[in-house]
Amino acid sequence: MDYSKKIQEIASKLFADNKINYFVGYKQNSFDDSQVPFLITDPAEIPKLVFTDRSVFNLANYLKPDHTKRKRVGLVVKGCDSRALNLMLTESQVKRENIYIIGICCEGVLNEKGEKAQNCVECVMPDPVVYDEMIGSPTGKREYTINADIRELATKALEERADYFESIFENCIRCNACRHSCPLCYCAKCCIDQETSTLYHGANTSSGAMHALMTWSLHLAGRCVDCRNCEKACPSHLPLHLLHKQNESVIYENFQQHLAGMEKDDRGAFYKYSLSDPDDFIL
Amino acid sequence: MITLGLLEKNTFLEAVNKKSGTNVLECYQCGKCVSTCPVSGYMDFPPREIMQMIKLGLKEECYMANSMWFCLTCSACSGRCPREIDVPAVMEAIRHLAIEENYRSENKKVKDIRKFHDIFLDMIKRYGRNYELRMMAEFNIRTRNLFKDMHLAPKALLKGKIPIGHESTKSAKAIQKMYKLAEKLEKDMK
Amino acid sequence: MNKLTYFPGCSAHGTSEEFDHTLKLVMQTLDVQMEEIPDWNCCGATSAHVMTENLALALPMRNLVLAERLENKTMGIACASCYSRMKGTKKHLDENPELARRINTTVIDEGEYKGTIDIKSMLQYCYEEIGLETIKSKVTKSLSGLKVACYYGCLLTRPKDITLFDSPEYPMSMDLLMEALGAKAMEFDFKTECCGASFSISNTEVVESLSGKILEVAKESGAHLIVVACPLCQSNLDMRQPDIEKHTGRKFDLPVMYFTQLMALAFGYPEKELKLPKHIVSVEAALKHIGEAIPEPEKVKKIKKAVEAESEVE
Amino acid sequence: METEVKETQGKIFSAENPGITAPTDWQPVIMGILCNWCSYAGSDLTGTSRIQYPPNIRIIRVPCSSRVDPWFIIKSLQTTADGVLISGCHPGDCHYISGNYYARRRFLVTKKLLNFIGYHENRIQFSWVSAAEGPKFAKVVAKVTEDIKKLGPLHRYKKENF
Amino acid sequence: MARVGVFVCFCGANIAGVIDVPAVVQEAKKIKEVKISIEYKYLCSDPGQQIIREAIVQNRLTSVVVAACSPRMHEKTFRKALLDAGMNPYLLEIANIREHSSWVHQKDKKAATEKASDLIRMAVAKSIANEQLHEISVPVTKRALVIGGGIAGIQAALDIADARIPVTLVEKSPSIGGRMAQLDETFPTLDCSQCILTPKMVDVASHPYIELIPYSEVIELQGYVGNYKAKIKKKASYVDFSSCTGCGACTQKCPVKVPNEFNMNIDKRKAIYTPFPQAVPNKPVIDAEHCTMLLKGKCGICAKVCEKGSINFKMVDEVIEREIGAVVIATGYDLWDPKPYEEYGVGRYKDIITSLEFERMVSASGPTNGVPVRPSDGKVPKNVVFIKCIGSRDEAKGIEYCSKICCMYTAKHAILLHHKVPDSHAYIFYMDIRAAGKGYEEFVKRAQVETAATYLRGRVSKIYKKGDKLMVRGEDAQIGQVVEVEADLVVLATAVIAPKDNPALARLLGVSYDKYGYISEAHPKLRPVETAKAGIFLAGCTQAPKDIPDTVAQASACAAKVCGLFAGDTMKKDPMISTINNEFCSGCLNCIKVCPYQAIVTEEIPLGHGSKEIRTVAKINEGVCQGCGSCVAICRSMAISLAGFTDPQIINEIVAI
Repeated sequence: MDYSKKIQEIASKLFADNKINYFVGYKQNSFDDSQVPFLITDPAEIPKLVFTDRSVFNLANYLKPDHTKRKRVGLVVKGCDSRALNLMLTESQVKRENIYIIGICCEGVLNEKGEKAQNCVECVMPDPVVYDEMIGSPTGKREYTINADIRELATKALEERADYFESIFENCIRCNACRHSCPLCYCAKCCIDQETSTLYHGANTSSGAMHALMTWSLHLAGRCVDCRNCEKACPSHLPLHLLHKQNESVIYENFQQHLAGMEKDDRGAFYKYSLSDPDDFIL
Repeated sequence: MITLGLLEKNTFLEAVNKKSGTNVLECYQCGKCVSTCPVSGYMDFPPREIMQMIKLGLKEECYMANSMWFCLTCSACSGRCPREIDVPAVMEAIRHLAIEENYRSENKKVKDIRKFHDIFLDMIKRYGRNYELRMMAEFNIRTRNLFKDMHLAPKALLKGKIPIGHESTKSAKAIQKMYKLAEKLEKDMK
Repeated sequence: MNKLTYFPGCSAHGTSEEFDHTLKLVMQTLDVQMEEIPDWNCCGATSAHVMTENLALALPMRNLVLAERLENKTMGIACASCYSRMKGTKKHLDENPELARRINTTVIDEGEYKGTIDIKSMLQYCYEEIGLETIKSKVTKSLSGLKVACYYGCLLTRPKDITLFDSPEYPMSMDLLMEALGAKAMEFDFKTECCGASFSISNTEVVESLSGKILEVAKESGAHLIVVACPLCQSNLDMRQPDIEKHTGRKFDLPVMYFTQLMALAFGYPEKELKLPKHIVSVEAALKHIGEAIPEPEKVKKIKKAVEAESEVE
Repeated sequence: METEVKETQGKIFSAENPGITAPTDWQPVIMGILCNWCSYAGSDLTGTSRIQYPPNIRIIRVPCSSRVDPWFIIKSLQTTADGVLISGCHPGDCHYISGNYYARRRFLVTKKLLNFIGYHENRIQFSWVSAAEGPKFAKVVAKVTEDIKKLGPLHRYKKENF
Repeated sequence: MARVGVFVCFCGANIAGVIDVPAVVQEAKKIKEVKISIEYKYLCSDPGQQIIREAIVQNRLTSVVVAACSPRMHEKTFRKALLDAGMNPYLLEIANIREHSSWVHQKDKKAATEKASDLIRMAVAKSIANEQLHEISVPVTKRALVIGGGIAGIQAALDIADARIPVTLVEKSPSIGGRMAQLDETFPTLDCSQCILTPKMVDVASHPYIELIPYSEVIELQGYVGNYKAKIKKKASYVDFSSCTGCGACTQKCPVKVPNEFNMNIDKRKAIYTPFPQAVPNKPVIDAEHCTMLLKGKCGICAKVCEKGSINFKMVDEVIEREIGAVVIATGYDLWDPKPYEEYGVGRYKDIITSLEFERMVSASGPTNGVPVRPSDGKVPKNVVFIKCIGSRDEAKGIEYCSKICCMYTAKHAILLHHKVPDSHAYIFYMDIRAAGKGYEEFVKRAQVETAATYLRGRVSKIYKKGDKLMVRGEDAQIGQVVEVEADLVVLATAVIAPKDNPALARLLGVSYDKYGYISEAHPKLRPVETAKAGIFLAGCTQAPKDIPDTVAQASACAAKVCGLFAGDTMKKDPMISTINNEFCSGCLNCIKVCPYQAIVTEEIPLGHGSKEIRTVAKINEGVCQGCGSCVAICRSMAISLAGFTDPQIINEIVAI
């Protein structure tokens, strides 16, 4: 999967036609074979644009906050990224007419070990769901499988799970990188930072982290698209996907197989309901 | 008179519902099935009454009735039922339950019908296919009514309506094996 | 050339040989190649599902498995009863894959059940796949003048969720087919009433009563003959007619023909190909009506006149 | 009708608190969050009918079960409560038309998530109690209390007091 | 620093019999914000309230906690006490120590006392976060919009207008009158429908407070309770109503004939027509779909014969606006099309008709001058079979519910048939006879005894033709036999269904509707004439099938609701509603999606201080918000708070014990 040339061509044309002010893509890192997000305003930099299976980050993140309301942006998205974009569109965070979306039919990206990343192995939608131009050939929606880690954890004893998660929360340093890297965490002021709300428990403790991360994951429940920007950003290397994938699997199994952002105008799972939602857990 | 006690658990209703895949409780006794059914006049209890009997848990009365044996499974009733109850499936469920629980009606017609089905299945077992003249003859022998339909026979034979020779599938053996396996499966499923 | 897997059913090689025969002729004219399922077996008819659950599924499944091996898209079934059994079984199996897997073990020697074949009755096949226009184009001898009552029986259009074909109460496909051949299809209310088929042998009293009613209404409609698409209907209405006449004291004299016989006739095959002598109730008199002009009933004339008169006043 | 719960005897072992045993006179605290129109009215009816239930529940009134933010549950479990009971109108009965349907979705996900990170599922319970179901409210409270007594006190994530 | 007063009530022995009140009072004193903690026998009594009032003033309390019975009992009483003491009444919190403690833990006094203390701690903690709230007042425009001019709309409009409140009555068709105008006589009294309806129709036309806009539709509604703005489309009638005298010359001369929908298409009307002789307004309109002048530009006879020159072929649709404060929906009902009953030969047999067709036939002013005839040959029928529940109670072919009125009107039809054709006989196939209502059972008895109609209990399974008769086959469950009736005419009591435009109308008005298309009421028992949207009410069959008495009663109830709403110049509203903090709102607008009342709208605000650029945020419409808190809990950025149940208040409660 190397679409660098193609993307460069498109970017040049977009700048030439004065369709965009910015272009957001990927650039080769100077010190290793990883890539970093790359924002271009000057067409001269176009040759630096690349796209390979190392293009891991979700660039939709760079559309917040509100950039597109003033500037026109060209953007490269993979399947999962485009789902996030779909939600940002439903939630009126970007102006559709101000973005030019280059959708990649993704073949999966690599993790730092050079293997195919777990979320790509379990990917339900490798093709872009919203785009102006598509690169590659679509392979269609895939069957949803419950995340392997979740399945494994579910078999463990309760106390074992409790210990495991407590150790995760203990290692959280409350840097909020997860939040900043998430394209759907665009709030004007995050609830965790609001002094007036008693939600924030400032101490850097496992219970404070637990509260913050749980609230965060519940705010993303039914919205998270499993791009794992948060996990890549986490300096403590916490397996943050566990919380999201757990919620996703519960939502998928119970709420009409809902998967975030798969369709145009999809709302997060908590902003709609069905009369046939499960009721058996309620006394 | 039937005395109705506290129907704590209507196991009969549950069994019928499970087997038929339909909910008898949905029946609201409109009787459309009865006037639709071409053979309701021959039944001890027409379908509407059978439904109510199931609801009341009158198991034996249902088993001993001829109704389910008379059902032609023409599906006219279920097609018109305003509550979309699959009446033939209910009849079939009672029939199967009655067979499973070894209830045998002494009604002559029911016996005839059962005998016919037995012979028919036996015929397929032997030849893989049905052979009408033999079927008729065997039925008449087994029901001790040798001369039934005999007046039809010469005319039918003469006109070539009912052929004399008969054929069977090459692999009647496969069919016999299937019978055995199906029987076993039936037992396993219980 | 269209290819079609064909399941004749037991009676095609017995009582309804004329159906089987004319069907083959008609399909030849319509350029359809019929491949009979090799070594097919009885579908189990009513008896199997009356008595046992698994066998009622296993018998049709064997045929389905054999049919899948032929790799045609569609299977055509002559007999309405077989059609209903096979299609019903397929639906049941497709909805319960676990059950399908279990039943499959009884016929595993023949192969694995995939559920890929599309099942159609021969009437349905003519109506949906071939189309009335094509059929019309093959007519060389119009049947105009012949008034027919189309009798579908219970299983061709019912239950609706299984057959997925035409109306279960007042189907029109065969009527339209007959009109395409030039005949006049009469308004007939008992199109889908049951003739008592499965009691044909075991409970003749019921059959006579039910078939009698059908004959009565068909006669009422003014038809010269009854057209059917099912061997059981044919034999009940035809073979039992003399008995019914004897018991009710009414003379019907209504021949009962397969729609394929009339198609063959319209397609120009000679009468001897129709195997007419096999009919208990003679067909000859009825077929003489072909070519007659059908006069407009008095009532219609009157109404028409009245309507014209009214419009003149306005 | 009187509902009484027997004192739990002996040591209590809690799955979430391995190795920690509770004193025998320990009583759990259950945070009950009830919607104003059905469940709160139902709990009032329990009172006016003098139906007895264990005294462990502390009731908070909210207008609708949809007002309940999942972090109320988390906060309760982290601070004062050993278990949470949230109760609203039966589906279709919501005073605000559809509030309880939204709530139901959040509750399921929250319950599963908390269970996933190590809380016993019986610590987070939900019920539909209508304004007429006084006896049901007592039964629900008795059941929830009983369940949580079996689980013992909750210590995890409570290391520092707020 | 907060200064809280705690007042614990004995409630006689109700509380004090179980709870150690003095101990609770002492315990409360330990809370640092509590400045005064006292007990009294009956706080709800006048002296009890006096104690609270004095304590508030003396201790300069900032909030008050009353530990007593349920807030659902005496919250209003104690709020008033606070108000009387010059304090904002919303600074009150109640600890429910009676229903939630003393009454339910009678055997465990110690635990009950501890629990009472805890409940007081929670109430104190919550009260500290209480804010001063003020009742919201919303101005109202005193004009009502009534949609639909059937009996429901007519009655509602007249009742509202009689209270001297202006009403705009919008009717889709050229005349008001609705379904009731089509009826002959009405059950259970058999008074002539026209005789009782026409005077009301005339009243509507002449009422000084009613603006009648016929041949028009509501196409837009904006705003909120008391302050709606409606757009109404007046369809082009091609007749200038102001000059037309309704002489009828045009309709006589018009050469184009069209099936007459008022008479259920039994006869014909012209392309320029008044729907029926007593129409209000009695002015003709041109049916643009059939008029040859409008279609092909030829003819124009009507214009030639009109002495007043009222015909204007160039007329176009016109949209007018009205400011209104309340809406009454009264769109009535439609009848179900019985085509799916193929087994009856519906559509094939002319002599199977619907009950409304029968109704038009037996109407003295109807197309057959009051005599039922067979559509096939025009003969007067002798044996008439009536079949009930056509489409009703039939989930396979029609709808699940009971249409409520068919049992009664079928009994009426049997009686009317007997009146019009004395030597006839009525057979009625029914499943149940539902005759609950004043005089209804007696009326059915009249049909059964005086008219000697034969009631057969069963659903008809088949109708087939025999000669020129229709054979109707069904079971009579009472004798357990299948019966066949030789009928000359079959009348199907077709189900009442919601008008097909109802969902579209509901969407544009912003009210909810059920799966059948009926408009949903706010509460099935306690608020049956209100929709969930404040200021929009419903009357008649637009909600569910109803007979005339129920419809009229509901219409009058609507009028009472509208008059109540308009009683003052402003409306008072509970202040416990949501508010949005613009600073935190990120504009995801999910709150709009979950709000059951459409109480949230968007607002554009400057991006920053003095910025020219704008951003979109959500805004609560105070007039509409009912305070459920759904939006609060889903707002991730916590920009929304619900007065009286804010996050700090609830969290304070949680952490208090």
